[in-house]
Amino acid sequence: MTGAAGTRLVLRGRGIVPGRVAGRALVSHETISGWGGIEPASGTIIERRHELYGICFTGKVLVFPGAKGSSGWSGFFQSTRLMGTAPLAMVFTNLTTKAALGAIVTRVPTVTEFEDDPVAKIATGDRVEVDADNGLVIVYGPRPGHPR
Amino acid sequence: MTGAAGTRLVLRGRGIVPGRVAGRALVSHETISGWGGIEPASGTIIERRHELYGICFTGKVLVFPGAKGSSGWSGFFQSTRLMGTAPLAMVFTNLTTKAALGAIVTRVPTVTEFEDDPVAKIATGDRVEVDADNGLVIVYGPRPGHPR
Amino acid sequence: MVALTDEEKAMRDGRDGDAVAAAMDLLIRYADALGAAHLCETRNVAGTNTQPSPAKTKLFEEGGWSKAFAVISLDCDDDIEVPRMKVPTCQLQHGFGDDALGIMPYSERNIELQADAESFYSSKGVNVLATCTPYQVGNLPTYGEHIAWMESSAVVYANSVLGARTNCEGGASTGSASITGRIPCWGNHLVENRYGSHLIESGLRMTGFQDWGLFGYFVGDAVQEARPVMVGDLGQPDLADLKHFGAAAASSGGVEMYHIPGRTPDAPTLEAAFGRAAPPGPLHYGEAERRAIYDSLNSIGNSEDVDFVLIGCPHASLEQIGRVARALEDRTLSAGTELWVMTPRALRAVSDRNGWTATIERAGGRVLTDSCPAMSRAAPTGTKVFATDSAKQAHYLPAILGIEAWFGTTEECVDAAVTGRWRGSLAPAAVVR
Amino acid sequence: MVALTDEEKAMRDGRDGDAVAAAMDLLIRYADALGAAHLCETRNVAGTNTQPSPAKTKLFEEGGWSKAFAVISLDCDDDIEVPRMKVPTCQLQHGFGDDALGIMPYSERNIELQADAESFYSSKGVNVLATCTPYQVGNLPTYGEHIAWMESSAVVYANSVLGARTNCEGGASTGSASITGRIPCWGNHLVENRYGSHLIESGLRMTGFQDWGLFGYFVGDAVQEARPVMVGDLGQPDLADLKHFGAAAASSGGVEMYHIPGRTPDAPTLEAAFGRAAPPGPLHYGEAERRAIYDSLNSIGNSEDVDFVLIGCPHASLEQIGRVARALEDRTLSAGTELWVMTPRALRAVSDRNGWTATIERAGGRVLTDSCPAMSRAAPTGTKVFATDSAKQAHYLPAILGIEAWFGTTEECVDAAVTGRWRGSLAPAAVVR
Ligand code: F3S
Ligand code: F3S
Repeated sequence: MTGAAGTRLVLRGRGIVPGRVAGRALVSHETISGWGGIEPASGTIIERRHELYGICFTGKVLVFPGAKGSSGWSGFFQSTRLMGTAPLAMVFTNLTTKAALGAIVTRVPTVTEFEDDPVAKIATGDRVEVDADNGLVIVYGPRPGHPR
Repeated sequence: MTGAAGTRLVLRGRGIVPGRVAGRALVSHETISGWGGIEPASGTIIERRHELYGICFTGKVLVFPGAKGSSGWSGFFQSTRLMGTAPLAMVFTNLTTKAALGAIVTRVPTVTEFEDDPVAKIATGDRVEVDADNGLVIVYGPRPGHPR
Repeated sequence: MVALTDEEKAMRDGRDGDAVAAAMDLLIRYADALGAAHLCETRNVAGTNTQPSPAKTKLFEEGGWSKAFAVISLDCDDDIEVPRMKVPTCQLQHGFGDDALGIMPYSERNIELQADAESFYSSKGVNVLATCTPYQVGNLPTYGEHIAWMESSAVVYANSVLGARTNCEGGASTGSASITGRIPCWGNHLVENRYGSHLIESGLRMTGFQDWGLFGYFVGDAVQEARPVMVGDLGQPDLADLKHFGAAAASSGGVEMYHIPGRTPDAPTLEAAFGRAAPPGPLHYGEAERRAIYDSLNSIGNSEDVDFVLIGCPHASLEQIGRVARALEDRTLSAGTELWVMTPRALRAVSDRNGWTATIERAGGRVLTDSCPAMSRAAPTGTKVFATDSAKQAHYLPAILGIEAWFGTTEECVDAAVTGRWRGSLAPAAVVR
Repeated sequence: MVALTDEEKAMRDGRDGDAVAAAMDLLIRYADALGAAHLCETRNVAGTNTQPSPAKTKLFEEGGWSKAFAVISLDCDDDIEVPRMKVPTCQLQHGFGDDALGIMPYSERNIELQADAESFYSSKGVNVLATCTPYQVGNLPTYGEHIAWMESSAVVYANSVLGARTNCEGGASTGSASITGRIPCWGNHLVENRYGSHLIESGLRMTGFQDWGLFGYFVGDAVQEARPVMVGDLGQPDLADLKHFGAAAASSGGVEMYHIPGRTPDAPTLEAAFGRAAPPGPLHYGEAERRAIYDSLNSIGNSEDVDFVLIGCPHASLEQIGRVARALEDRTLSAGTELWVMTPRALRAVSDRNGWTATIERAGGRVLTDSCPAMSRAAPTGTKVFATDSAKQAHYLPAILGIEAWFGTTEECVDAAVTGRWRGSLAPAAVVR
């Protein structure tokens, strides 16, 4: 699959929640809070000064530097799963207990500990495949062959 | 005065509560407790296994290695002053906060920090003069000239 | 792959029942995600199971509290029976309780649900402390003790001030720890991960509680999740100062561990704080930095008409309640202003005994327990502008409730409650020459 | 002669009134007696002013609580007005309160007098914690903080487990500290006096609470007032273990400071515990020593008919109360036997909430506060034989009340309360090979 037409980039990391999915990326350059940061009922970012304020992550491959803020992080993302508003997958830079546990209880394919920083390499709207079984994220770009 | 007839021994230490008195020694080879150790109303030692169990120290020069047990030590000895059952003076080996504060609030001449251990040098019944102004304890023995 | 002891394998394989097996399964997945080599034993777990949430309510309605525990606290979809807690486990802050009834727009249904959850968890042996500051009410881990705690402000206090060892855990990891006595031995549990990473040099002496909050907020912003080491002629902090400092640093950044050489137990000296590494080049904290943090915390306030004053985030110490009571003696709050002091219920009992609660209530204020406005998303009806002496609450509450905020000293906050007006200003810094 | 700052001279010379001047005078006399070079500043004082005693009653009758404070807390015979506490000051355990009325031979007049004293001191800003364990209820000094505390079991905990710095203070020194914020900087306040003096090598692993008590009692007996350093594969102590260990060591000896390398904050390693000095030759603690301590603590018991069981010396932790409640579930005390759990009132509020108080009361036991039988010299009427899980209470109560004592585990004590019979025996030691 890594050789398919339109392949732009393969990011190598470590899968921490298994599974393979493909979808559109939503990239945050800022860390994300759980409590005070997202609203599970709607799956949106609610931190007022956040670059993604008001944006919904449901069904997206959420790409972000890491988790910040309260220890409720995992609980808030778990709630998105229970409310049906979870992201499709998680791809993040910094591994912490909050993010690791959050990914596990959100039960979505998750890759972290990359050689290259995914936040710098992926853009919102990119089509990406998250192959957490093999610790890979394959970035196809916004449309096949489109230069970035 | 140190040259008076019958002088047996001059112990040099440091006076920590000023004053000069003379009287009979009551020597404890064991440390003394305040709470659970003495009864202020009667000025007696009440610790059951203590060598001075049941003995009254009121009006005696109390010679002992130091204070032990609860932080109520100073309060219990202060009570002996208030109840009129205090010792006449205190002479002790080991300086601790309990014993120092206890001596101060008992308001009796007190000497400590000796070159020689007073507990080894003084016997119960010895006539002693406590000169806390000069940090001296003069031991005259049970009666002038009596060999020990 | 995490290495398991025979005991841990037996738990995983179902010797102690389905719930324990599910808990071990979660802990193994979590340990593997982290890359932990093994699990630590713990006898001290602090989590939150009881606070109402829409997801929890849904699960409860489906299958009772057992279902809610299975899914939320064990990440398990099976019907399991919840066993008694295996190790001492306490409940942290949750939603408002009875004392909130009728005084704020907070759902009575939530209060009932929470009381019901509390009975359930009590019957399983959970110690309901209902506070973000378990260390103030008898849950005092010892130096070097491995614990599994949630609540970022408590985690940073436990690691840094008490020298206990915990990561910032979550609902499923504390739930699993409570019935197994295990947690991944990773991160802050390992000495080599506890050394400082950043050096902060303060040119200012902290003159009190507010200064410690400003400094903490600066530090968290500067180092994010890293481990700062603070040096300078800072003065002697007390419990409330460090509680406030750590909560601020955990809010503006994600600090879980810091050192103040000579003031925190893991670092008697600057050298000890950095282990074998040389201290990095310092970041400076001076008058300009202090002013900038103050201005940023006060940038959300516009109107000087204060409706609501909040003291006690993290939950107020006894000294803090006493200070508020003293400041309110023979005074009356402005008609349009509420003042709440949040504290653990155990300390409220002391406040009652000391007459502080009566003094505060006589003035028109309240001493409330179990939760806080940010946690329960509830302030007095109609609040538009609030004032607080807590950098953490000033950070979160405007975002959560969409209201304006003022940050000041405890006395300025009390003054705002009495006059209805914000008249705070930043006192000059104590510059060390 | 102690060197004073200008501020201290002004206090001594009467700038802040007669009481403060008297307090400075006492502190100067005390510092000079000790040979202290200067005074330390403190913001944390824990003393006891309120407990009734014949001397205090006499003074109160002469001149009210002001007189009692002047004489007992300042060593001053003048008529002074008692000012508000200058620094945070808490009240430690005192005599029994209301909850003792009618259930033991304890004078109602004492209860009234104490309540009156409590109101007086509250009005002066004293924080009435009414416990020997202030660290369990929110008075948590920070590492390296200079404090002025009474109560030997609290002093040893503060120094050793929390890394705060205090000598074993008394009524007059804490009284004087409370209105000046000063205490002689001597003894445990100085780092060079905090290093270990004796090395104790344990060949046993501590298997629980009782083991820590036995070990503490051994250590205190062996080193008296010195500063022991304990090494070996001891296991991880928790709050209750170290509370119990320190109280025992402070009872059989007068230990105010100890180190357990890696488990207490002043000594990450054995070397750190001894500073620049080489560790001395070790004393050994093994099976024979443990057995001898157990036998000595049980040498006062003859009759196996137990009238009275006492848990919570030092005042019980929440975990301890929970353990007792669990052991009493669906059981009933023997008709002739009383069981009391002593705990701070603040923790009793938590115990109530957790349902533990109800469980204990349903079985016929009581959860009491403020004091203890040894402190108030009162046990249930007619008590001849008592049992306890506390080495400290087993040490003191027989001497104070002239009764027989059994020392065992918490569960053995609960069993004695249920059966009315002592059936305890020492479990095998966990020998480290
Ligand atoms: S739970 Fe506590 S730490 Fe602050 S945000 Fe609420 S008071
Ligand atoms: S006051 Fe406390 S330490 Fe023991 S002797 Fe009484 S319970």
